[in-house]
Amino acid sequence: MSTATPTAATHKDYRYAPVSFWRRYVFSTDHKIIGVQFLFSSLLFFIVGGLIALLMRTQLAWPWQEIPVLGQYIYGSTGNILSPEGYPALVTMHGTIMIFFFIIPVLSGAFGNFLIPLMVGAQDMAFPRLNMLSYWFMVPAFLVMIFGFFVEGGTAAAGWTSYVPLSALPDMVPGSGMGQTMWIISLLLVGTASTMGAINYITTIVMLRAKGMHMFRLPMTIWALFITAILVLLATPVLTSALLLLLFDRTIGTTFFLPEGGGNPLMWQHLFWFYSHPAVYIMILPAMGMASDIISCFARKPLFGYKPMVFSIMAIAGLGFIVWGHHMFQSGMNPVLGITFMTSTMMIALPSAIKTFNWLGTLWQGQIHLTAPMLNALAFVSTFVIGGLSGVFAAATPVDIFLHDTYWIVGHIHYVLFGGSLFGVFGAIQYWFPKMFGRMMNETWGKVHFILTFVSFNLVFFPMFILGAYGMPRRIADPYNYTFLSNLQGTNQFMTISAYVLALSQVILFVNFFVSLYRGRKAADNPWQANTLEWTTTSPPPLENFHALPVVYRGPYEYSSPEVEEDWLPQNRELVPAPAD
Amino acid sequence: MGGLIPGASTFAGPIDSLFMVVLIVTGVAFVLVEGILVYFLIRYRRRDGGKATYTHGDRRIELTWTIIPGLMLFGLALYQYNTWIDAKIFMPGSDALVVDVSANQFEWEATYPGGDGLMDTPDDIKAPINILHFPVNRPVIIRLTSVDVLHSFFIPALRVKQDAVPGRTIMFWFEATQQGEHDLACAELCGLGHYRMRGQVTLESQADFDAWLEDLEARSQGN
Amino acid sequence: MAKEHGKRPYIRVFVGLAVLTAIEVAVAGLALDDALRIFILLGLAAVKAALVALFYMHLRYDHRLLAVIGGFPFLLVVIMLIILMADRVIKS
Amino acid sequence: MTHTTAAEHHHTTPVWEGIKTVKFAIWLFLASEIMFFAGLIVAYISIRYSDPNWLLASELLSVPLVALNTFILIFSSVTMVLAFDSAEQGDLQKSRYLLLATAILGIVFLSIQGFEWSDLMHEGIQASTNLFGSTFYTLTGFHGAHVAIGVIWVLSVTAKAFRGGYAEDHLGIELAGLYWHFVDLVWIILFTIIYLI
Ligand code: HEA
Ligand code: HEA
Ligand code: CUA
Ligand SMILES: [Cu+2]
Repeated sequence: MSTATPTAATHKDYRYAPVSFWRRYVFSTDHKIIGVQFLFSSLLFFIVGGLIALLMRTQLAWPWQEIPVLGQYIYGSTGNILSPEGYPALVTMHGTIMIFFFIIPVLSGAFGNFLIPLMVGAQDMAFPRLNMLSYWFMVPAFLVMIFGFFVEGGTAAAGWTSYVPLSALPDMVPGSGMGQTMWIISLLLVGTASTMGAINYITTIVMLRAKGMHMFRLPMTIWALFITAILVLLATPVLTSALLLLLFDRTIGTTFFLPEGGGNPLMWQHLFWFYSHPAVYIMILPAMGMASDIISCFARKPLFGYKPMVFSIMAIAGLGFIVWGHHMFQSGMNPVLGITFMTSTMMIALPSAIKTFNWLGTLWQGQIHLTAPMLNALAFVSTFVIGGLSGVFAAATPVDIFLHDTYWIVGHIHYVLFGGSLFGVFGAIQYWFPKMFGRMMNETWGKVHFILTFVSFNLVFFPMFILGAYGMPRRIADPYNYTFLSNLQGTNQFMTISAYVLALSQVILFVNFFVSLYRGRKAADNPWQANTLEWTTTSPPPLENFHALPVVYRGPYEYSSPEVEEDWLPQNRELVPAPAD
Repeated sequence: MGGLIPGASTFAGPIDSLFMVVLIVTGVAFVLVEGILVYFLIRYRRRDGGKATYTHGDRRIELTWTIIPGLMLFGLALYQYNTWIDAKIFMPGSDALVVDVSANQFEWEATYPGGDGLMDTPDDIKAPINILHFPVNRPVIIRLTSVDVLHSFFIPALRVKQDAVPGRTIMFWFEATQQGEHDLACAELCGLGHYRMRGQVTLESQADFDAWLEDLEARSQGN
Repeated sequence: MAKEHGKRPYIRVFVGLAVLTAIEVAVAGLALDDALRIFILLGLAAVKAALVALFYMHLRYDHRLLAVIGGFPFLLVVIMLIILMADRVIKS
Repeated sequence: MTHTTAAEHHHTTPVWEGIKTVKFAIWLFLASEIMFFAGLIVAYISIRYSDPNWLLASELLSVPLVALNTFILIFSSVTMVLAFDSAEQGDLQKSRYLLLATAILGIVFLSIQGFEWSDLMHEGIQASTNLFGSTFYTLTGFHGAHVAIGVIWVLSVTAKAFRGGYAEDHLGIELAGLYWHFVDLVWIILFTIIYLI
């Protein structure tokens, strides 16, 4: 792959567009198809991970109860009830699937692939074949992870963080047998896939920008995906090395992480979080970028503080590499390091603050259209703030003594990941759907989905902060045999019921999505009257994206510009007299 | 949401007040952001024919909302140093009671100093599984170990949490201030029994504690 | 990347690397105080690595961006190393 | 700044500010490789310096042999770079043989290392014996794997060269070279931290 000169190949592809169904839609090298492939497979995994979450919620509300009808199908092997070892397995799979198979692939994989070439004005990725390869590394990863459910002992059950020694000793819990090994292999594949993607994205963004598309004329989405790719590129290999060491500990009897052999269990946590803290920003930055574009477009107003926005993304990424210890405050790590990590973690809130305020600045004196994408983008801002602020509590080391590994953290996770990233994704899906499939999604149902989701989301996850304040630990199958939690069952049942509602609300989205796919109103090329390049080509774009490569004359956010009477001004429209490029 | 559950140790004061401080700072930020957000949505919703104000931002505003939160956050960081140092770095002196706690799947096992009041001597006493007693108003140093996987020693009321790492003995301390019964929870996933790895903690006066210990000693001699 | 670049000091660099390696082996043999020896050896290794990167990998002649791509990770490595060394427990 | 995109230049790689796309990508790849070895090396150092009575490699392995091996790898680096250089100078014949030499030296390096491994195994040190074993085999093993990949890559380049490739575009040689030198660079560090310190 590396020695090939793919652009020659890509060029050929356009001339003789692949005819066979397989080359066109399955083993396609077209970034748009690959993006859609990522979109579908990750949404599928959202459903899987979500349904697992519902099982967890059910257990937490009515522990050890037989599930009325479905029980026999789900827990058939254990008398229609969840078994004690089943719960950690559910938690682990929920976390792993949601993070590695849903949120990262949907952000970088789906939207990264679909949007980067279109928004920078290129005909495809720099390395289309590598791009296809990256998707076809995800597929076996999916399969291996799912296969884990069927090996004896069941799936990995050491949490998505798979702390050693629990995950290193094959006989520790049922799931830490074959299932854990599957988990490792699967993540190795995911890591390889996303590294390939990262190389491709960075190269494309640096090399294949259309004429006049200076770095500081890139849309925020692209900036975010660019920095994200850099994070992936530099963080993922460390996870890979850690996973391999863990694999050796499990298989060939090394003792890197095992105290018996003089190894160091905390080493795993260091290496894991060296990847996984940057990873949490991998899971939010693209959403931030897409939200920025959506907000600016529907406020009909230039993004407030473009450069500060760019620099704060960079700052988040940079600082993201020196805060990982905030996951280890209580781990027995040298407490002096706790101080340095606490300080850096406090400071990383600053760039996020800047971004938040600039989003508000963008709304100020705008012409705000409350469309479905916009509503979701706004929900992103408002819930991300809650999630972020809850993170500041955890960053306060002394408070974290109490909050660590309680539901406070679980609440934090979901406010940033569901409230943040996922609302961003909902917004992005409905915003770019017309460009992806040439049809509009139903606006009314979009709003219905939004309102139901927004309300039930908060009803599910806000109480988690209260549970956290009560000190309810994470990853426990049955809170109520602790006396200090015994009075919390009501709260949990309320959350669980809200979770059912939340789940059903997602059905609305899926139905809307698939119905619009076939029945949706035909979409104009630029239905939102937006400025960025993807809207200057047809919906859906031709195989080569642009019939003639665009030339860029201005930044992406020239809304309500005085230069023209309509309130948008595409990046590639040449005004006469043409401004100096 | 009125702060954390009632505390029963010297840490409760500083930690809970710090929690409140953070709650206020973030609360202000929260109300500010959400308030402004909602206000803008109403105030600036689309009006036909109208055009939005054309501006790309303003350096002075950017600086203000960079510097102010920056200082707040940095201040917040400095403000916590002492509490953390006191809780995790500082160690109480000789008057402290030293107790060994060993965690395993899925039990807590405490070892108390015998008559000589010293640890690591032959007369050390093992308490029954999952039973822990501590005197109030006296610093207690726990020497925490694990025999198998990670566990975490979490007594919410005492505001203590410390992971137990196999192959290491981690020392931490607390000083209970109120008598009472509390749960010791395991806060680190340690396998299928994680949820039921519960210890019963009794905080009692020094006298009651000594009595309990003696009676324990007696019984251990008994058999 | 054109042909006009004159003869580059590839051979001289090679000699340098060889000599440095010899010195390393020698130093390793010396009965120095550990800290000092380790310091010297790491220094020598760094020089050798730099030589390879600058001349054999052409960073000295190429676009600076490539040097940044190759160099930045080392910053992270240093951070990682400092933290992990600060956090290690000496078992005796 | 002149951007050239896929469509404009059909059969040459696009160039941005004088950087060829593929070369840029290779450097990104190398950056990720650095982080991969970083994980392993940092783990090794921290484990090793947690253990005061760590047995030194020099007590188990013959440093002179490894020094020789190091020299071989360095030597293979110079043949590689000269291969690229002579190709640039237009002396393709010379370039071919230098490439071949590089690959052969790589193979020699691997076989010496293989010998060293079996030697250590006979001394009864497996990867599972102790942390020295674990770290030693892991680090040298992953490096060796990289050398092996490098050899295959260089051999394929050599084959193409002998079939008259790289007449005017030497990018292929340069890319293989970058990877080869990187592997050499990693060894320079490993040699120091495993065998000498
Ligand atoms: C998208 C993912 C995402 C994001 C963006 C974040 C963002 C942040 N996270 Fe979070 N975090 C996770 C995902 C994420 N986190 C996950 C998954 C875990 C759990 C892992 C596990 O154990 O399973 C975790 C755990 C976690 C911990 C460990 C808790 C524990 O286990 O004890 C900590 C501790 O410091 C932390 C802190 C932070 C901070 C300070 C931010 C900051 O970046 C937030 C910054 C944003 C704001 C602060 C809001 C906007 C700012 C303003 C409105 C300005 C005004 C604010 C002030 C003046 C305070 N996070
Ligand atoms: C992107 C990340 C993400 C997302 C979206 C979610 C979504 C949800 N999460 Fe989860 N969660 C995590 C990431 C995420 N989570 C992580 C990282 C952890 C930590 C794991 C660990 O500790 O190791 C965690 C842990 C976690 C816990 C703590 C478990 C424990 O510690 O004991 C709980 C408990 O309530 C929970 C609940 C939920 C719920 C109810 C949802 C709901 O929002 C889910 C709603 C969605 C659905 C239910 C699917 C919708 C689809 C349908 C149902 C429609 C079907 C359609 C058709 C058939 C066409 N999550
Ligand atoms: Cu012990 Cu969880
Ligand atoms: Cu983090």
